[in-house]
Amino acid sequence: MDIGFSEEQEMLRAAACKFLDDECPTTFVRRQMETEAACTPEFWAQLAEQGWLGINFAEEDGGSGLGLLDLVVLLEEMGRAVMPGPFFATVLLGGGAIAASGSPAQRREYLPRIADGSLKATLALTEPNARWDAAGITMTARAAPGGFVLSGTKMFVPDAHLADVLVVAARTRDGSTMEDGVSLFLVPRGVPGLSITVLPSVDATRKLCEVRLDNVAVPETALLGELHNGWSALGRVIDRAAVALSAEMCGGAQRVLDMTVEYAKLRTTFGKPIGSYQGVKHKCADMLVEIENAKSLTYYAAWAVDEGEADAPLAVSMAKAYASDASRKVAAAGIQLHGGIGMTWEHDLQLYLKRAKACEVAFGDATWHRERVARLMGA
Amino acid sequence: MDIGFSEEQEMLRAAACKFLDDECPTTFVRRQMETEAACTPEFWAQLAEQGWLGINFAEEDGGSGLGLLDLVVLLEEMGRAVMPGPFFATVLLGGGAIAASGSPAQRREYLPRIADGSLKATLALTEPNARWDAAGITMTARAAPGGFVLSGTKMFVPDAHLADVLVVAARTRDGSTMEDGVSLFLVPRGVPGLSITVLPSVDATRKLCEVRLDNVAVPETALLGELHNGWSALGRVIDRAAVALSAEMCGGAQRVLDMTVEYAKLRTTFGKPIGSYQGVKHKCADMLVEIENAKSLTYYAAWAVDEGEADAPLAVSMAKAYASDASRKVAAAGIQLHGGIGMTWEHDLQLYLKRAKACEVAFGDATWHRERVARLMGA
Amino acid sequence: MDFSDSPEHAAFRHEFRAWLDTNLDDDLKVEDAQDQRIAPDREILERRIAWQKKMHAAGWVGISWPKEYGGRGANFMQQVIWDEEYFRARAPILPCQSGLNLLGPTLIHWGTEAQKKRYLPKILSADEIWCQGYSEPGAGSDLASLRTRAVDRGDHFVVNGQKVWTSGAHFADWCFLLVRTDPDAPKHHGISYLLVDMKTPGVTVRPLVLLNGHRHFNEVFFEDVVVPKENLVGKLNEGWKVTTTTLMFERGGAGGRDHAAQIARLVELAKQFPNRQEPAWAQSHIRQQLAQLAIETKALQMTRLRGLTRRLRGEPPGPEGSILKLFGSELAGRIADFSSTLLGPYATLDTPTEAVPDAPRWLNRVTGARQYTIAGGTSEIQRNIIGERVLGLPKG
Amino acid sequence: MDFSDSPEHAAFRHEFRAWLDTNLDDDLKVEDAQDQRIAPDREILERRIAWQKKMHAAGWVGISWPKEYGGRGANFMQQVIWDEEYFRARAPILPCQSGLNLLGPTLIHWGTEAQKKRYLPKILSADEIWCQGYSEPGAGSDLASLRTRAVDRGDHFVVNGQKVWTSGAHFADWCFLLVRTDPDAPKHHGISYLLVDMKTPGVTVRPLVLLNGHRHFNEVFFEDVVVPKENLVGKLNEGWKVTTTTLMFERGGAGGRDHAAQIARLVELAKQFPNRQEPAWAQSHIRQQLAQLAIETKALQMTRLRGLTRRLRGEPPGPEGSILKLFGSELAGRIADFSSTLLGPYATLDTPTEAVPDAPRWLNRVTGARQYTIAGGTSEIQRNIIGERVLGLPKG
Repeated sequence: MDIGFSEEQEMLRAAACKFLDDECPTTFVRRQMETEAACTPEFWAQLAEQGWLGINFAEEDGGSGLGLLDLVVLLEEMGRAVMPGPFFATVLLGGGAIAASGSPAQRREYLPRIADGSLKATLALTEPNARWDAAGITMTARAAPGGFVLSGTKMFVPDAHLADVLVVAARTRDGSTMEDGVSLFLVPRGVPGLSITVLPSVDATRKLCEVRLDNVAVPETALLGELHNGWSALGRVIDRAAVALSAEMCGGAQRVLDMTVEYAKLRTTFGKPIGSYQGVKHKCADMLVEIENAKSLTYYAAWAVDEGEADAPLAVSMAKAYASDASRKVAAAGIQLHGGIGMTWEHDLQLYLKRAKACEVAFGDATWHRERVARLMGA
Repeated sequence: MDIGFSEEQEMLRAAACKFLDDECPTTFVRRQMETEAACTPEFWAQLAEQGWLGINFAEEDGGSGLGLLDLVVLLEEMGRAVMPGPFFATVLLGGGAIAASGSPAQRREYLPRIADGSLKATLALTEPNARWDAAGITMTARAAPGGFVLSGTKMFVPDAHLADVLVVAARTRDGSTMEDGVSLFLVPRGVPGLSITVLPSVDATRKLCEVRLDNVAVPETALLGELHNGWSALGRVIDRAAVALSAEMCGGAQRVLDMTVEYAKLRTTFGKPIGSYQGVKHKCADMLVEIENAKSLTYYAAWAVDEGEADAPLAVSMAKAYASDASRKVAAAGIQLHGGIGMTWEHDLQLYLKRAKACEVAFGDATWHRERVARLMGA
Repeated sequence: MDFSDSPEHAAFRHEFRAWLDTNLDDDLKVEDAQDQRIAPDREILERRIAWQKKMHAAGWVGISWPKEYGGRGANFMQQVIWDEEYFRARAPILPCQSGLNLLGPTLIHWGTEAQKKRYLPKILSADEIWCQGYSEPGAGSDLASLRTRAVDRGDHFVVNGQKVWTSGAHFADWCFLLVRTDPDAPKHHGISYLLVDMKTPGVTVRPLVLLNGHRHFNEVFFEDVVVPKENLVGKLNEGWKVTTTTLMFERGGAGGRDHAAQIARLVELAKQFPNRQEPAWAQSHIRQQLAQLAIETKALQMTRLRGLTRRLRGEPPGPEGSILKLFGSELAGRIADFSSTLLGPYATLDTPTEAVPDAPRWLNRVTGARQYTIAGGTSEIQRNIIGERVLGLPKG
Repeated sequence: MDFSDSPEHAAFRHEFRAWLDTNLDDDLKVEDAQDQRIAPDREILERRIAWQKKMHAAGWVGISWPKEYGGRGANFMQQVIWDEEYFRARAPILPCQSGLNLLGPTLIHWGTEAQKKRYLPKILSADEIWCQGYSEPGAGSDLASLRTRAVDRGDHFVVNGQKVWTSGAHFADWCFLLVRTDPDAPKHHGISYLLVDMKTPGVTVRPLVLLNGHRHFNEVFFEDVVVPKENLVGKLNEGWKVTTTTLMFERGGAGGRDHAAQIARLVELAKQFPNRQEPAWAQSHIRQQLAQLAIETKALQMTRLRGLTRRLRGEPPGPEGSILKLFGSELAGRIADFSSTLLGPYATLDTPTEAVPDAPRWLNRVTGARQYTIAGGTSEIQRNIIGERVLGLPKG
């Protein structure tokens, strides 16, 4: 047993920290928030250069072949920096789905281009019912000469407006279980019948979209993975996404605590630093406990996923449930302890509060994952 | 609008406070805890003398004709003193049921004797299913020549071992609703087939019993209220009991806060009174807020019951839910702030902790009453 | 004990409710009663000024002020009923609210006859809008450590310094201002209370935008601002005493009363919302949480009424206001948190959808909930006040 | 990062588990692993002493002590595995636990050769039982403000004073005691560390019964108790330094690991329990709460393992022990509270019933849960330690 990061991982963290400090200060984040892309081509190219866009892809797919735990290191730093842009959508979702389900040909077609920054992707999973499991998928894909025709509406699709290709989950038959009958399709941007609307939402550094498919025709080669049996790979992609969000939340929450502690040492009231009052000190201690626990569960979940442990799904839901609550509580406490200044647009805390809220509800909030934990425990 | 107590009520409170300070110090309470009766005949006689045993009964039934709100004043003081003995069982439950459902003859037979202290009573409602509503009643009473025969088991019956008469809720038919078919019977102590076992439980100042009825035969005159239609009156008795417990919890919690504040002013650590640290001060403030809110809801519920307001059941469940949580939290915080000394047998806090726990779960805990609130809100 | 209106009070309530029903146009009604901005923009401000004039003409403004100053001399219970009904009708905040609730009572108590005559009528008529210049950067909860200075120059003061969190300063004509006039005196002494014309040269207003994008608060800078001597309220260096009354009114008034309406809407949403295919309401954890919020809302309401009773019986507003402020603002946060549990990702959308047409309002609550536990005295400060002034615990 | 055992550690775990499986009789197993009493009565104490002797004979006691002092020189990870397996087997607390975990490491570090030779073997063999004489009435969290005095009388000390919360003093043969030897020195100086034979005239033990009726703690009175000079550990007046190591071990060891077993039992009860006719498990609020408790338990476990890793990498036990103590003890309280939500009135019965055969154990947790957030440093103190030593916030 050794539950620390390796030297390589610590180096990766240091490099990420330095890069993001230099290239992604909050002034940059704020500028990107104002734009539709939430990211400059230059910055995206730099991410590719760092090797981050293909970090989890196999080497033969143009990636670095690293594991989820390595990505967690990176994501903590990205969370710390509120890094804007479609990294999550492209690497974890669209790229993750292609890596998990794609044929060799499909992987060769897309993954190297994701890794080198020339292609962006996302995953269109959730529908207006706001479920994150197989039962939520009601969009239909019916077989048609030479391919499939997809119809339905997807909601909360991350950065769909930037994606060159969308992986779309649809129902190809009514199976015996909810999982049976789910298939995945590669839908390129601009195809007739596809319309994408950006939905104004809390976190402007990553947009959410409504994606409508009105009789969108795709060829047979658009099928990603096995017909009707798309869920098992997709489920793993969703689990990885949940761990990724947990890691981001850990990084963001740690930054909020750091800012708060720093402020509590400097700011004085009634002649003493506010951090010397137990009302502030004890709250900071509670924040630390929340964060340490969230990290512990997130690291364990990433390790369990990487190792294919039997309890990986349970570990993932435990991490996402705990981190979602922790990050909300920490962000709120951070603002509370900053007082008025923490409520302003000008102060960076708002960036963390908003990202925390977006991550909290994405891919299942704490309540959703607790229910899954109960189901897995009770089985 | 005027939400304060009347001069008469303040006088009643002052008298109760003085009487209990004199006659019911915690040394007395501790002695009574060791006995089965948890009350001396002398003390019971004094309660009768004060007029408290008949406080809510009509004057023609030997009582004082006062309302639930007046009783609330008394119960707060009783809670403050952790008064031992079968007051709740006799006055609120057994006596309350007879007052609510009894024929003039039944009321004349029992209530004056309850009021003068010569008769004790209780209500056998709950069964091993631990429900507090009509659906929980599965004990059967079948008609037999000249009367009824009752069979089944009741649980958590307060002070049944002391009762001269038990009001027993049983099912006389399968009605169209759970409420339909519930009837009440007067079962005297010592009747063949009736067996009562005291269950050791958390609060030794008031015992809980298991009551088994094995083909207990009672005459027709034992029927209390209308056949099959006992629930509507019984529901009101249960609501009054829930308000009574809320009031007791308010009184107990207030006493815990008083003890804690006093201790926090005197006890020093690191050279300062512990009450000057925000860790203690803020917790005391939270205790006060809990208590004030519990009182507000309890007073409103008592008023609404007295006035027969349409929202009385909602108000009752709101009060019991809030007070149950508040009293548990206040007792726990009181012990926490006292530190080690608060965990000892010697310190009186334990009496309050245990009474609080007993009141919390009796006649529905917070979860039970929240569900009822939801049902009433959602209707 | 009686929780219902007396016949006279019921009549008063009925009269005011009927007047509002007839006179309050729909487009004046506020969407979110927790929005405390006197107006989101200038156009709406003008409409609300017109509304206040209409109210005033009908005798419904400043009703608790003495008759001699243009009020009705309404008793405390009538003021409470006024508040409840005004709120219930979803009527907008009166543009002169800080004049009506804070400056007015202060002037009536401490002002000279000339000051009363000069300022009070224009508060009622909405001809002059006031802002409150108390908080300073670096002072925070420790209000009395303020450093904005006023130097005596014979017939006038010269003010230099900075205020912060000044609500509505960008719309205000006048400011009531706390300044230090004796820097050598102990903290609570040496403070004076001045009335400052916002058009005086040297006054600069800079917006402090909130994280939800709302402009409500401002920083106000004073650079060699000349204030005539007759604009001093109360005695020189006794401004702290002058202001304490006002602060009590502010705290007593806090603690949102929009909770019940929000909970009713959440129950509605829970019953409709196709969360996980069955209505959310079918899940006991949703019912439990909604019931708990409803119970806490009722508790807050009843505790408020008990406090009002103490006032009705002639006791002054005391620190029990801190209980309402503390509990009410924390409860607003719990309601917002729950809305996100119920609505999931819909709670993050700043645009109406078919499933949740009022999503933006919920998002605003979700991100803005912290405001209530900070503004007007943080929860930490309220707990100190309760611990020290109510329970008598020693200062830290 | 690797959450699994290395092959050597797996072998060690297997060996110890197998030994326990073979040698631990059922009647020795503890019902409630949170019960920290070294024994509820003298008879059970004798059985546990025999058990420790058996363990010792097989080389399983004090494994982390150096070989020269009768241990195995086991590494830290082996000690962790020992703890986990010992706990898992529901083996009883060793009667010499405070000797093994607290005094032993202290003597090995600070003791003279003579002291080591005299005391260490009898700790391992359970021939002498030790208690810890630290806390005093009036000192509470501020341990260093202790007032029990030892006066130097040439070849011996004379001790006068009182200790409190002395676990197991009624069974103990010896006490390791903190006394003030220089009343004029600053608080943390002038304290010395003595070893006192409990049979010395002038030592009186008085029980401090807990609210659940358990006898575990005591008050110990010292009246002109003569302690030979050679019983001083470390230098005169440097007892605080001697004791700090021990305190860290104590805090690191706290934080009940019985949580997972309790939760498993609650899940079982929730599925059977005829609460409101359908099993409680069918209600989402029950599932939500149980899942949350399971998540928190897992979090505690993983945070503990991360702390162990830091130790494995050679860092000393640090203040992260406070995180485990704080969170673990608060979690024990939440589990107890939930058990009462689940079991309703059954959680108040001190007698087994058909529905809840283990009701008394739950009742004991429900009433006793506060112990864990008080004993061994209150939650408030842990938050101070975390705030000051981990986060670097200034002292109050």
